[in-house]
Amino acid sequence: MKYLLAIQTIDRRIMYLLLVVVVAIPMFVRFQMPTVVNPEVQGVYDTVEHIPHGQIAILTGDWGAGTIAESQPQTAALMTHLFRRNIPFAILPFAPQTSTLMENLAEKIAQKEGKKYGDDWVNWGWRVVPLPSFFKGLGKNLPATVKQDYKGVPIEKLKAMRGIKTIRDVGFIAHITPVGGISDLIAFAHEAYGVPLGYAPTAVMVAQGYDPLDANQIVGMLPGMVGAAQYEKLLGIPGNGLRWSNSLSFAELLMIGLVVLANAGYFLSRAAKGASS
Amino acid sequence: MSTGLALPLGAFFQAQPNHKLNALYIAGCLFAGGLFIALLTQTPKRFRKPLIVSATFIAGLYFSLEFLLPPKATAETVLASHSPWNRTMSALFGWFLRPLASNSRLAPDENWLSLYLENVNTVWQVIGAFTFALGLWNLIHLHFRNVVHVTKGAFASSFFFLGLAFMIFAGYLKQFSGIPDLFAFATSGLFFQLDAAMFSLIAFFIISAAYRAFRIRSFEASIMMAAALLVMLSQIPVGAWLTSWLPDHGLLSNLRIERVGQWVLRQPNAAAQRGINFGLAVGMLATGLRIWLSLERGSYFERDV
Amino acid sequence: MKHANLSVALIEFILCFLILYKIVSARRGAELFIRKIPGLQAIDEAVGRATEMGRAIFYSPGIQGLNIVGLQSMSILSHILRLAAKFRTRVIVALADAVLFTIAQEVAREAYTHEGTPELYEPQDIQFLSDQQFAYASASVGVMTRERVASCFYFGNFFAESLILAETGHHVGAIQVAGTPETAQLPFFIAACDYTIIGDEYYAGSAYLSKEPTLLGSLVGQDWAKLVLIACVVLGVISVTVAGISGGTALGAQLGLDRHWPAALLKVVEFFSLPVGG
Amino acid sequence: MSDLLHLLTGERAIIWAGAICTLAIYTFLYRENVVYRVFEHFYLGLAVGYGLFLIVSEVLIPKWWVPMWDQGQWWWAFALVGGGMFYFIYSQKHNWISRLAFGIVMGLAVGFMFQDFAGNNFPKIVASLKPLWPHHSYAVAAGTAASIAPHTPQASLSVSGALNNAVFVFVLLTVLSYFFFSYDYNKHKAAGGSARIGRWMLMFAFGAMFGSTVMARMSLLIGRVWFLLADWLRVVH
Repeated sequence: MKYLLAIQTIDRRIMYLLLVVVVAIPMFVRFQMPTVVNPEVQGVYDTVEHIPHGQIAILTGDWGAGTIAESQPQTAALMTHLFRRNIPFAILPFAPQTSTLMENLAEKIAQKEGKKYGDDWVNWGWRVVPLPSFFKGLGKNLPATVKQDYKGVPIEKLKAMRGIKTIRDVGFIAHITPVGGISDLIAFAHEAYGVPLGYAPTAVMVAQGYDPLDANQIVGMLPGMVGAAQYEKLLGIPGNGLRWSNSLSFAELLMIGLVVLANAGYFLSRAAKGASS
Repeated sequence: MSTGLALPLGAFFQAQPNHKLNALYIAGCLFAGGLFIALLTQTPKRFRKPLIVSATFIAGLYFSLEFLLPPKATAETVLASHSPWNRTMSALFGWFLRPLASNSRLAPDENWLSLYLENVNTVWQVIGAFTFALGLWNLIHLHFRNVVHVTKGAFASSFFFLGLAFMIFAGYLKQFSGIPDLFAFATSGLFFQLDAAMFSLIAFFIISAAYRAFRIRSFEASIMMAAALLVMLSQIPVGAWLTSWLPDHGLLSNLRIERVGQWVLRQPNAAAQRGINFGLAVGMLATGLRIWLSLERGSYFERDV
Repeated sequence: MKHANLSVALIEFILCFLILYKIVSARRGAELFIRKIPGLQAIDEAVGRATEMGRAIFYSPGIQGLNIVGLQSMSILSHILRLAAKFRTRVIVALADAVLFTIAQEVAREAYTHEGTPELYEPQDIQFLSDQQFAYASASVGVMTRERVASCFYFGNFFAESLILAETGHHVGAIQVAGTPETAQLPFFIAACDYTIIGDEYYAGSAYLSKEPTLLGSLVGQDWAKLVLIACVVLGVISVTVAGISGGTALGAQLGLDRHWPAALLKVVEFFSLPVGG
Repeated sequence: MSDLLHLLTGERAIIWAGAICTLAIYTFLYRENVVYRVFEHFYLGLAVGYGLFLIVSEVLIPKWWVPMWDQGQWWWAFALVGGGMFYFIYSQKHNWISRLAFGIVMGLAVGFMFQDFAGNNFPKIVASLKPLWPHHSYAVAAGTAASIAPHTPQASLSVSGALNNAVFVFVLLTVLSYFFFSYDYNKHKAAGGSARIGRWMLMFAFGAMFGSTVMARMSLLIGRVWFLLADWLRVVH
């Protein structure tokens, strides 16, 4: 009876300690679990695979240090794919720290893939703009709306942006975010100009993402870290996404285990009570 | 606005390149603004409420009308079409549609009001920025009192000032002296790190919350628990491994846990969320409508002014 | 969607008309029934418990600024403050927006004056913390633990910080009531709080608590508006189903339905999906 | 001097500071304590300073000061008057002037609702119009199909697709029925039953949302643990 009570009332600090331990283990020990690719990840991959040459992609985002474990592998996977397809892309950060994080990441991947700033990607820099008017501007005259990149270079001077006149020359927009905000892009980019949208939310926003996915307002989605891991699998480059998803599995198993334990205790103690009375 | 009025106004609102003259103009603005506020303070009591009501209504009208009025393209289509419906429309609203369709300054998806979207947004942002000091003052006041009166929280409160001063100093260096290092340290080394640490606390809390809440105590709690465990299992490779003995194709493949989890998220979950959101949208519409038309009730809205 | 088309304008007009019509008829004294909403009933219990324990109440209107959700939160806050003023119980309000903060101060001053206890109003208890999400959460949980609050209320726009607040509230042993239009946060409030208000029960809050005819009328109008939405969905589902059967089956062809029926029924679907700005 | 600044703000310093901050916040998991309290207040100060910095550097300077002073658009001075109106909240006598300012802000905020309502809900209404009976693909009369959004009823519908649609519509309608407030469910048993099922469906959805969020929250912790082990302690690579 005492044990049954104990497993129903484990001190939260013990659970917290266990959690840190199970998350850390896969970081020390490398191994690979099987990964199945979901259709929504495939949807994004296929869209990127078919962006016509002569168009650019835009990677928007508002992620920060807090969600680095999810947003960074997602961004990295998309950037790698665009680099490999030779589709130039523009970084359009919606938060100041996102600008730095995405820029550093692009630099790092570019080194590996042999790409150059200005030719293969540009960073439009963080701007506080009301989305509706900004996208309206992109629809009218893209260079005049964006004006310059984050270093202050006029974007007409950047090779990657040559020939890009309006948002109609944008073949794909991916939004990498921990806070959602896809509905704005749906309204102002997809509904207004028909630009295909990919959505890379952190796992928390995933459930809400199925609504626009179901309504075909987005072409696909990379659900959190696991989405990044699946994308890495499609690209054939095992990265942090695949590695960290092992830690994730362990943490979730711990959680499932604890819930099951608590319920077993609850169930058994109730049965015991029933028997004694 | 007719062109007769727009021209002189446009001429008046010209940028003033001369700094001295500009300063004079600005002083004039501030004087006029002061006069305006002085005038407001003299407004008799019985006019105040109607003034607030109409200001709220007019402010709400801008975005509403910008959305509800047709854009140029629609006006063109209606005028050009010969269907009975569109002919009736042109006959009734021709006075409105014709100038809209012939205005060359407008893009196809704009009406007159769309031209000012950006300006209105900026003005809103700037005025909002001025209100920040309201909250800042409260914080400084509170912690200053703690420190000066050496209350129980004095020690901790002094760290508030340390953080504030550090960030302002670092920001000042970056903005006005062009030295970004300290600011980079204050943000990437401290602020964003604290943010990330605080954010990640949720991982711990989600475990303790689930451990406590997911018990088969009631039917509702059991449904919730079942759905949560199912979705969690479906998202990790171990879950996929559990049902990997099921075939990849065919009817039985639908029972593979990753597919069941997918299905739960995409069908019942999406439908339930859509249901909630329809209700919320209507609630928002009703509350917004009440505020717009000053029908809202409750202490703040009913107070005498 | 950048501009309304005719069907959007029409539907929005109908919904607004229904709401306003019900408000007007309620103001003229129509009798209205509102069912019980358990979470909202729990508010009184939670205030009562703080009074019994002689500890403070914590109220958070979430981290967004002055918008429709925030104003609704202020209405609920006003109710709680009045109750608390009656029992002479302290309420700490933590805000994340400067403008909403000033409104909350107004609401508090007003509530205490209304209950005839203006001397109980402590401006320091209406606190602006930070407009940065997690700094706000960190400061809030600090206040909650140090004051050992007996009851917590969360009404407003919450995001990831919801669970940080609610779990901490649970650990300090507070009774907690929450409500938010942010659907994604509801599961956490349900798991960690004692009572959670779901979906547009949030917007029903002020009407339910105040029993003010205008608000009750609006609530009934909202029900009618939802009925219109349901009717749209049902009508549409029937249309596309019949269209599918008659257009895509042999039976449909045999009955000669494939030409005219689908086209006519698809008009219903088309009604909702006219091209943008068209 | 600049060397010292560089050392103090270099990458290693940032990592050390980050690690200390992280561990300080984590002490809260054990209990509220003086370390947490100190960092909480420090954090609050940083956050407020950061907010102030953003407002000055991203709004006031580029959007107000530069146009007004450098570009000579003197009329931006009126914004100061507009902003100043909010501060009348502290005036006993002329408090109502702040109400006027709040009224305008509220008006602007609610003005968005029509666009918000339509933009968010109309595509979802269309997406909810799902056929419930399986059928083959078929053509529709010219002029109708083109404008119909993605859910073209012309595509064929399988038995499982029809079942899915039925589940979807059933859940949607029962959930909506739960949110009727002016209806006495005790008197109308059928409606009451539908509302009860709606509530179960809600709980099921909430469970699913909870489950799918776990992944996100664990990811945050993984990010932090990785930071501590790889960047700070350098024990993993």
